[in-house]
Amino acid sequence: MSGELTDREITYREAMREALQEALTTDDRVFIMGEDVADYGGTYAVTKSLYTEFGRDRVRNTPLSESGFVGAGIGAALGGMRPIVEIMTVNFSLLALDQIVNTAATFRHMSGGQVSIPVVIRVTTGAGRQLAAQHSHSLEGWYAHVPGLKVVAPASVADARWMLAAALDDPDPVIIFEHTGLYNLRGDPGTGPVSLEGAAVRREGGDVTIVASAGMVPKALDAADELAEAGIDAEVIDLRSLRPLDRPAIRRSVERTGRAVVVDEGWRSVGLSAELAATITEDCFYCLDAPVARVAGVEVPIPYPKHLEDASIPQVADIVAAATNVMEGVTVGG
Amino acid sequence: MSGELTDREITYREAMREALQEALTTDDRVFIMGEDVADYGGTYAVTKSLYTEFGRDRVRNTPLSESGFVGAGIGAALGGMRPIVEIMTVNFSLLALDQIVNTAATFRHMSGGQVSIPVVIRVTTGAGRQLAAQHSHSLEGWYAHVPGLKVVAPASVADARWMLAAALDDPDPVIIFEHTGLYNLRGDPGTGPVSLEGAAVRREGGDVTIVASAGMVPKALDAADELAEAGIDAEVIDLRSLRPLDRPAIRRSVERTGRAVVVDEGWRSVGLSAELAATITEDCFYCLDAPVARVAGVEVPIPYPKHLEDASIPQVADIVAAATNVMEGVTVGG
Amino acid sequence: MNERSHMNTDIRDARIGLLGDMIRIRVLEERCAELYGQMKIRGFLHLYIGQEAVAAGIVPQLEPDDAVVATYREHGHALLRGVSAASIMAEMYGKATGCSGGRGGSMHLFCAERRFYGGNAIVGGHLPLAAGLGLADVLADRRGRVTACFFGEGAVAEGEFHEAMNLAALWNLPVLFCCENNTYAMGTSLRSSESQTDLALKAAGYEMPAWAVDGMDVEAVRDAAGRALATVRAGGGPVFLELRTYRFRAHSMFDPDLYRDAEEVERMKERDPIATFAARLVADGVVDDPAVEALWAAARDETEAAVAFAEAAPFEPVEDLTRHVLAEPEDHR
Amino acid sequence: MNERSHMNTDIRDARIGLLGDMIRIRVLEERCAELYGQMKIRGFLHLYIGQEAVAAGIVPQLEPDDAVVATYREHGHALLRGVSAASIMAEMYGKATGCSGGRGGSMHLFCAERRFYGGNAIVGGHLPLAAGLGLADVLADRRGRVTACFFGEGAVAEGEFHEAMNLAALWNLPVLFCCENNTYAMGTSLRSSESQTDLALKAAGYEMPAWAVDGMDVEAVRDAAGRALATVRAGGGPVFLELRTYRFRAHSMFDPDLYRDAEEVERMKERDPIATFAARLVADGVVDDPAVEALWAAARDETEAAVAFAEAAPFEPVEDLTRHVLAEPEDHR
Ligand SMILES: Cc1ncc(C[n+]2csc(CCOP(=O)(O)OP(=O)(O)O)c2C)c(N)n1
Ligand SMILES: Cc1ncc(C[n+]2csc(CCOP(=O)(O)OP(=O)(O)O)c2C)c(N)n1
Ligand SMILES: [Mg+2]
Ligand SMILES: [Mg+2]
Repeated sequence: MSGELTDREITYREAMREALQEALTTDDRVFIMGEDVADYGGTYAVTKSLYTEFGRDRVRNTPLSESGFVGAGIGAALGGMRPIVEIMTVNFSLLALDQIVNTAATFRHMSGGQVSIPVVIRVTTGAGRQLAAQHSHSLEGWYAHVPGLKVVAPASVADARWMLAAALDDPDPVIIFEHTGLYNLRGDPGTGPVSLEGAAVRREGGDVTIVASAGMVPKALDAADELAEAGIDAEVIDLRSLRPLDRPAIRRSVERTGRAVVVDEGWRSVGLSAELAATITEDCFYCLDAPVARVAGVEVPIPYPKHLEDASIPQVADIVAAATNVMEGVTVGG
Repeated sequence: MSGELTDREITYREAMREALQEALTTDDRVFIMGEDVADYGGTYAVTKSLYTEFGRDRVRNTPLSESGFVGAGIGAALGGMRPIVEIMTVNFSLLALDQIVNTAATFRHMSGGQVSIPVVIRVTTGAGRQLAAQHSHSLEGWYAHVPGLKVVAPASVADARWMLAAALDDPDPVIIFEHTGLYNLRGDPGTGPVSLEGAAVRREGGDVTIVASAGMVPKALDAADELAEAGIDAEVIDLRSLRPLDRPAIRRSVERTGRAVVVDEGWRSVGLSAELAATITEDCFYCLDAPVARVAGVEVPIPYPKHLEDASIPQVADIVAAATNVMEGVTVGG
Repeated sequence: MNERSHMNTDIRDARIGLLGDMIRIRVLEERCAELYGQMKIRGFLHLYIGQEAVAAGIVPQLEPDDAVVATYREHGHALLRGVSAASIMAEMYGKATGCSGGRGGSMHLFCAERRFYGGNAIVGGHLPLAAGLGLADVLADRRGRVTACFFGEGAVAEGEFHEAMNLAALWNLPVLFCCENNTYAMGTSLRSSESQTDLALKAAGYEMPAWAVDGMDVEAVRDAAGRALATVRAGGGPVFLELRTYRFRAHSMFDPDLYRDAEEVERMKERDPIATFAARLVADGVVDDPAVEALWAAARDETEAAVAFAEAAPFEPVEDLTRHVLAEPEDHR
Repeated sequence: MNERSHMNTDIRDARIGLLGDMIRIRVLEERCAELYGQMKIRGFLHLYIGQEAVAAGIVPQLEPDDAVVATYREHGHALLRGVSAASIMAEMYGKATGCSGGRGGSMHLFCAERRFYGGNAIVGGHLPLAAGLGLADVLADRRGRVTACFFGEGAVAEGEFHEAMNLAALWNLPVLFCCENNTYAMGTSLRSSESQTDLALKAAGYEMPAWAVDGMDVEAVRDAAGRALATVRAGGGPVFLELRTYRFRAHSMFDPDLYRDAEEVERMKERDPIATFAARLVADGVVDDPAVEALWAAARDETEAAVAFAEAAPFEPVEDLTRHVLAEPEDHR
């Protein structure tokens, strides 16, 4: 997935920044655009000081105009550039959805295949920082609903380092979701390249398949460790791409284990976890020993206090409990 | 569901208009607001000439400012009114999503339960009129994802006539989806009232449960007729409410039939059909004789030509085929 | 021939060209209305009849490298941009040889070769796109290029107008904003949708130069656009043109047209951009009546050939439904 | 006492009140900063320090029936609106007795009783809401009511600003738009985000009266707001106030403050609204130093009591997580 190993250990944030730096260095058509990406360095410091190296034209601060600058990114892509547009927080991306859904995702189709929109849109997502009900959601599933988009969620340092290049190489609009809880994750970035699509098995196991993405991957791995202590051997799949989903990879695993837990930080109803559960059941119905268990965000706008925020998103214990139930064949209806 | 029968037969459009008229008549706090709801009469003529009866203050044309006037509707609800806001087409609702998701759906929660947003938002939805890729989608599933909202889709003349009153009576934001293909549907409006929640069995049957909503309900009923000719006795459930879903009603039916087909005009991945399939499987895993079949929109922005548009959304034949497959135990993976 | 008479001939020809262009649009669209009645064209159909002077005064002045971004009321702009009447008509028929392969229909005409980027049907949604096309030209240092963006006065109320205007002015982007003020957005008049109806004052809020032009006078449009384009091309940043025009037909074929007096429409029809300009050219001795009739005849020929082409054209096979959602392998760079 | 000295006493008291209000905000927020360092307050915390003259000059002039809609930088507005320091502090602690039951935190202070509707953290998102509150007052014929809407100059670039301004002006809604221009939106200066930095000119695009005011001078703010409120209350439609102010602290506790010179901040601190106004009152003989010190002491007492309250307050039980998503049965009308 991530080429050769290196002897480096860097953070997810640093990996993303290296990727941006490389893109700006190697391709004149690439530029970064978003709120406070320059002097401020980005809310999560991902673009920190890049403007000193590449100038303010290519590391371009925008006014607070999400629809305007995302639309301008789409237009610049149409005009032959390779824009990387940053949206600070997924909740703000709602302001730009018209541009993303009605324009970026439709132009190729409406034109009968004449035009491409090779824009890359980076969006931070997820809860865990006590930012409450207008800054903490996980709407990746919404984007994964839309034909004409590709949606990825790097959950490892290597993917943070290399998925951007794959996204820029893709002629269609790619949305990259970066979970704020991952920025300090440390790991070996590897030498790349990686492909934009395809799930990755992050831990092998024979008893139950845990399917996760973005901020849920580390939690799924922790859960697998706990499950191992209880004698349950869990396989952990990192989806990497949310649209398209790598159905064959999931099927291969579940066909072996006969049991599946799907984990998503987003709200449960009509969320990514629903698609995963439905897909797995369609693909593996006759080899499932228990219904697929969903572990998803509680259906509440994220509250501010830590104990309530923690309770509103999936935790390691929830994954462990779901996997244990699935092993025991207990139906876990919502 | 719809009280007593009457001897009247009216269209869905007329039923909706009567409901609006009644609301304006009986409650001073009610007003209608949207693009061209007055002189023009609404794109689909639902509000036709209401302004002559109630004046332009209460049947209020807005500028083209979806975010602005939906937000103003939310504010007016906060200020004690009962606004009915009309959004012409679901694709345009993307422009107002920030207001709906970040404000309307969160205010009660963020304030610790101090405030209510009793706004009603009417949105037309659906394909079938050759309006192509910026006017034809079915994003009901997106709205059904969001805690803090209620989402309904009247699919009968009686529900068109009476659900509005139930929505206005609800202290929380309610989104009413009206499928453009239903406006000319004729039927008995009944005497009302109806409840906002709860699914309805539109046809009883013992072999397979077909779950549908909005524009898919008439198609499901037609499919059931065809299936009956082939000796398959289908039950048809009209969801009515997409959020919350009436899980018990669906479970009761599937427990009897052991087989289910779910139908949704929206795109398949991470759509309403995924939630229905996942939910049914969770609730009825051990009594399902076959995996739940999903019949959903093809993953393509809706194309203009009739033959391609027809092929992109579920048709009667698709439902019949899915139900037949389910009866034969054929897995219908995507 | 001496230089002066050369020039005179050029000017004569150019004026006749303006008239001919308007007539071509008119004839094409009158035919579209008929074909809609015959259910050959479906969906929404928005006619430009009455507004032809705007497209005719601006589009032919654009260079091949320039870009055009328009609304759903774009048949005239596409035609004058060099998208063939045949491929436009085939598109409205939903045929595979249409300029968008039949996928878009009347509201979504595209032609990448002519840099004609829609046919956009979210009101205001294409303005940020125009800013982005301009930004690409600035970043790639393609000096002198312009993106012309057409939209109705109804779009001015949308947040996307505001955001795009500010971005274009702030970054000095080479965009010509052409606001076709035909007084109505569907059935809503500008007066009932804008607190400030002087659109040039709105542009001032972005420190963008703005001129209001009689959009029923093709030569006035041409002159204003010429000056504006020169400014934009020279790196002077965006310009906002308000073209004061009127649509003679209903908003779309669905519109019962209840919101305005028939009398108002009749009064405006006296200012028909084609009839008035034809009369001016006759008065100036540039053309005579038979010459004008010849323009109409040529346009009818063009349109009829387009209809024949569209009629004969094939539909895309239904098996191809899911094409053009994402790039096919050969589209990857 | 004769009438004149009555009046003098009232004016004196009012001036001292202005100073006291600013001091109350300052002390509360300095303490918040400390508590953030101690991890008692979490999430984003945006301090108002430096801008107190704006809230102090406007909020106390509002009537109980008026409404206030503010941003995430709203502690001062809430406090002066009568939301108790204790319930504000408890909210920042996330405690059940906070003014939003602990659910909102620093960015989402609410108090329905005081008609204080957030604490809104989508920049520009609350402007349409303010228009809607005004619309409700018009439709319900509640004359004389005003909705005061506070926002930063960064919001002006958002489409929602544009749409709300137009609606408010078009429908003559009783809304006072208070734009707190502190020069920066996070790290982006107005100059680098608006092509036209004179915000009053923007308001002209909506034909809305607009005045720019020295937002570091609490009496200037009070006077301008007084006039504006009178206009709005009298049915004169919305007014736009640009309050020119400055924030002394970083944007939030996460902000490394790299985008401006320390020197610029120091220069602006010389115009500290509290220090300058205290000096003016001393010079005018209205107060002496001990009297000023007493105001600080009272504010400290209020704040410390608030902290004690917040410390002692209970958290909501985790079992209640899904409350307040929809109305509970008793909330139904
Ligand atoms: C965002 C959005 N809102 C509403 C509509 C529906 N609609 C289509 S055209 C139109 C009127 C637009 O008027 P204007 O911008 O003046 O252009 P004109 O039709 O007059 O050329 C409306 C309201 C739409 N297509 N997009
Ligand atoms: C729609 C949206 N975009 C971006 C942000 C992130 N953000 C929070 S505050 C802020 C700056 C706002 O500046 P301004 O409006 O001037 O208010 P100030 O913070 O100066 O009081 C930004 C960009 C947001 N909260 N909402
Ligand atoms: Mg118009
Ligand atoms: Mg600011």
